[in-house]
Amino acid sequence: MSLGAHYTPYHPKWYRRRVSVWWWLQTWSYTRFVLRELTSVFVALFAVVLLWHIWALELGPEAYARLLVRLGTPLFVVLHGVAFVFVLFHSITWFNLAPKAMVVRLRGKRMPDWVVVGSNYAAWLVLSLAVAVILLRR
Amino acid sequence: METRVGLPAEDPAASRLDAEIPPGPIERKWERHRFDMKLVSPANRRRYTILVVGSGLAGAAAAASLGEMGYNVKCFSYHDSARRAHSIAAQGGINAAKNYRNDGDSVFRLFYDTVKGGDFRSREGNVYRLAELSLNIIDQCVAQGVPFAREYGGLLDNRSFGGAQVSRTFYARGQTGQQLLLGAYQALQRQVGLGSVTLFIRTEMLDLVVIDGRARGIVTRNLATGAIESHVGDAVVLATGGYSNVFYLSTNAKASNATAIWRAHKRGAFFANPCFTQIHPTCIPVSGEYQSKLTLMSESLRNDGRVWVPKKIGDGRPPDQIPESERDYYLERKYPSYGNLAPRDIASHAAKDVCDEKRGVGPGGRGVYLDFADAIRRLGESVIREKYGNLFDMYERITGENAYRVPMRIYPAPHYTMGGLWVDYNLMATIPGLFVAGEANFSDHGANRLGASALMQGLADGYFILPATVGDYLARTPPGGVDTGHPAVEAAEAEVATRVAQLLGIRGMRTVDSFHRELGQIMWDHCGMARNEGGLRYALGKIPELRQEFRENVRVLERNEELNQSLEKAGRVVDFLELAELMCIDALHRAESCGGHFREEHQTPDGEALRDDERFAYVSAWEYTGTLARPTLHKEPLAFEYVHLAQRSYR
Amino acid sequence: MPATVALAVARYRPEEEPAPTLQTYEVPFREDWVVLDALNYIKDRLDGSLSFRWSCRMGVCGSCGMKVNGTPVLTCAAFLSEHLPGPIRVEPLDYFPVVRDLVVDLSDFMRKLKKVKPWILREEEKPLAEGEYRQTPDQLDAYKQFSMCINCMLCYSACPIYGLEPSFIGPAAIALAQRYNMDSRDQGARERLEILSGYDGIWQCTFVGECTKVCPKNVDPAGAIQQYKLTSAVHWLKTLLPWGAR
Amino acid sequence: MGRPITPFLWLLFSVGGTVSALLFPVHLFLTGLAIPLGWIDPPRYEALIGLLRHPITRLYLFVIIAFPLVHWAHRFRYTLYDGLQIKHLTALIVVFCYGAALVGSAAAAYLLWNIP
Repeated sequence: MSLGAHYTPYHPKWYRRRVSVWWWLQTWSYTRFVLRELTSVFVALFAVVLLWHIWALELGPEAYARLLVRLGTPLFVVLHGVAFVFVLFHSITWFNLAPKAMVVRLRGKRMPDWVVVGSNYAAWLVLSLAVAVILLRR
Repeated sequence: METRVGLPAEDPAASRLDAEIPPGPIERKWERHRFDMKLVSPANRRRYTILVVGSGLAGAAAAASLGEMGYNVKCFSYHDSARRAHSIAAQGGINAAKNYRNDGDSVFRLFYDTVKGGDFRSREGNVYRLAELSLNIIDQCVAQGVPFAREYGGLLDNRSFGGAQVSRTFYARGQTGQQLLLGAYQALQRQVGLGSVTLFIRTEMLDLVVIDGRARGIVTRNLATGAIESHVGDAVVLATGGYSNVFYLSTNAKASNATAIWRAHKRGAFFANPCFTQIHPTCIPVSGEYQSKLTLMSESLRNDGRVWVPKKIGDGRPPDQIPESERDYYLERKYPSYGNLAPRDIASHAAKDVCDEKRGVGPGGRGVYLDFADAIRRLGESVIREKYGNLFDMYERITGENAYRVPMRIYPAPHYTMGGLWVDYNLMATIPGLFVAGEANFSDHGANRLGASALMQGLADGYFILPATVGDYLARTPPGGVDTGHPAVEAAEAEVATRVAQLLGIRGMRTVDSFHRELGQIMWDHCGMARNEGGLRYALGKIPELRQEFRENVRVLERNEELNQSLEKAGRVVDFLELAELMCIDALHRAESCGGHFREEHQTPDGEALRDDERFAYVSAWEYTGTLARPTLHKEPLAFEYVHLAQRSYR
Repeated sequence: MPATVALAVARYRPEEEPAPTLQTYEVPFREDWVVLDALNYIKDRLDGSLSFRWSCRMGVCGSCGMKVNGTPVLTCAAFLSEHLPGPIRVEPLDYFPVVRDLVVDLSDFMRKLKKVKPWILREEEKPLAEGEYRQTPDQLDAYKQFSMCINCMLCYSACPIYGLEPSFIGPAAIALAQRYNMDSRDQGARERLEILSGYDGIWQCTFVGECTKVCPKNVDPAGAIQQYKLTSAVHWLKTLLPWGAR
Repeated sequence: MGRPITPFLWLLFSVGGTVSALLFPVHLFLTGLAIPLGWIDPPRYEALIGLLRHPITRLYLFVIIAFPLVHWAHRFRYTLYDGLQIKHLTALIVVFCYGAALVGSAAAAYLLWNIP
């Protein structure tokens, strides 16, 4: 049930520009959009890293020790550094766009955007602290 | 060189036009008339084709309503979307005698205010009907989804406007026209979706086809391809707006023009009161010689803004350094009971007077202050922002000044034309089957239109009057009978093609716009806010000269087959050049002052318009008799049974 | 402030050239001039053949949208002074066929707009005699933002998805559908659902967000689309339930 | 291709996006940067495996692995479409993206189920 791109009465002389394959490099805002979308790659990579952690823990203390050594190599540190930047970018864009996607109403009045954004950041802070405390508990 | 100069002699034998106003008491006329009308049965409506030219408030409303009733409707717009029509630019609001404020409003009061506001040059019967319908219009618009401002309980909010002492203007922030037009546009789109209306965009009407004395079709030009085409039908509705652009600089959209009504006039439709033009008091002043359009600031601003100029001549101080005692709030001084809400013609004229005294402000001294400092102090900036925020933003966008801090500068500019094609009570022109709606007709505003009445009239015509009266006309005529192969259609097409070819063939040196600008200057100087016999005679000498030069020296570019904006424009300027002359003839013949028509020879000792009801209590309707011939004057006498003729006073 | 400023204007004369080219004009610089004034100056004094559409010059008719230095704007609101030192590049809106110079053809949008039924739909119309529909300021507030759309097409021109997938209904049409969905007087949300959440509807959108950024009327089409995604997803979940919405 | 399940995929995408936005930065910072760089001491094996045995931890880990994988699959799919203009390869892309997410989620489920 596609509407199709009808251009009737399409005048043969009217000029239609083709979109370049490099359209996303033409303006910074498009590039930023594509970078935002590519954060998902790092999200997925880190999910795989988490899998690896679990696997190593399951194999036993030696495997866990090897994992720690492996994580300390420059390659992994750099990879994690890059991933961290992208994941942060993901978090920030995700929180900032949240009020657009979700309108919160309280007694009929629309909550201002900053309230929605603010509560996202607050939740982020609380959850991060909780994870850190639980994970690093001795 | 051609001339058609002259004041038509007072012709006692001038034919008297009859508007066929139904008999009976005024509050029963429309109801009674509707009952007496013939009806087309719903099953037969499909067989009738109605051509609606224009898709603004009146046109879209008429096309949508007629389509909904089951007629086969074709609607034409020269824009690329019907919603671009200039009705969108109306900001302030729409009047309705709902009396929500319990401030003594009623249908009769709206009727009374409108007749008085029009300086007793409108038809009582029409105006009463308009006031009556104002109630239905609001409900209809609300049902269509117009986002009117609301009060806490969910009822509509309203405010006051010029020329009225009650609060009856309903609004959607500063964009009422836009929202009303969207309402009508949606109704139209809906009918397009249902198949009862066919919409022709980028299609300009260039001629009217009259067969056996009836309007049966139109000739159009496709603006994108140049194709000349014809459409025939059983009735034609013109809803093509006003002709303020004859002044070149006006608040009208750039494309607004008189071509449709002027060509219909040349085919036999009488033109009524062409000299009744409205100069709106609150516009952003002209800022340079290259300006191509003026911008209106809504009259609603006068609710809270105070108009003033310095008392001293040539006072060059910035406004905040002029103490209260050295300011002249001249509207409040001269018209204490209406103050800043005096009607438009009066407010405009007063602004011109103070600027003529060299007390004007801003570049060139052509401006007065509209000051919100008091209102902001009284109500707070946030209230003012809520009420007028988008207008203040627009002002800042155009002038770069923040009107919350410094007073706005405003000056009058051409805005609306009360004149237009003559129509009877049924909105039918002197050509049977030709109906004219909205600003294109002359019907309801007399010599001056009150604020927030244009939207009301356009919608009354489109939603309620035409659907009834067009049906009544069609019920008396069998459907169909002509096609585009009819000799009269072909002849009209050939004439249009010849005109286009002539324009393309001139190949002169001057741009179309330069002619338009020169014509506009002549009209503004001599047939603008104030007129006198000498000036009008001068203009009547100048305009034919300009027309002659146009014919020899205009440069129209390129060819017909494609989008050619200079060709479009040239055709419109040709018509303005002819219409301008008729405006001056009318202004010259009407040796009185009334409403927007201010003849300097006819004023009271304190500078107010001085009517001559003895000689001029009539509608002047001009019949076209050829480019070189003197137009023939017909008169429709005006009788005032309910609102007694009196010198208008807003003091 | 400079005395003059250069404008590089896209010209396309279909009878002469296969693709648009840029032509440079030197116009006087004035503080209070917008790009549209400069174009009018060119048309009036330098080159009468330049074609572009405009109408109201007050930001409501939606005719004069063009790309200025790569960004879609209303040229009646784009001050020259914001784009100094120049040359200021003026081009037609992206993704629509160019008719001539700066004039584009919008038929595609006109056709799509109709599909989302942007008018009040009611199961039963109330007769006029019963008076007006009531609506509280809060109910008005729910859709008011979306009612400001002037169909200027800047959002389409800013949307790469529309460029890549011309069948996409697009930002303005969806925002206008939402304008009616959210109106307390409207009962047509179900009727619009099929087209809005269909193949060419909201799911094409990847939330680039540029439509909202270029909107001169703060309509926020991107928000409208994302909000509708949630509506559509909730509707989908409900259809799973045995007693759910059909 | 009709897409009746798009709303469902979008819901999973949104959940994945939210979960990863809230929780990934802290996990990534601690395990990927702070610990390897020696800014803090790594948790002891016994503590971690003890934590891991708790059913809530297992559920938590499944959520923060599976949903973000679908989040990636959904987002990356459109990035491939638009960035490379290869929408004609829809079937292949869909199988690759969602397939990979499915495999990853299954692996997570398997590992988390089999913790000693």
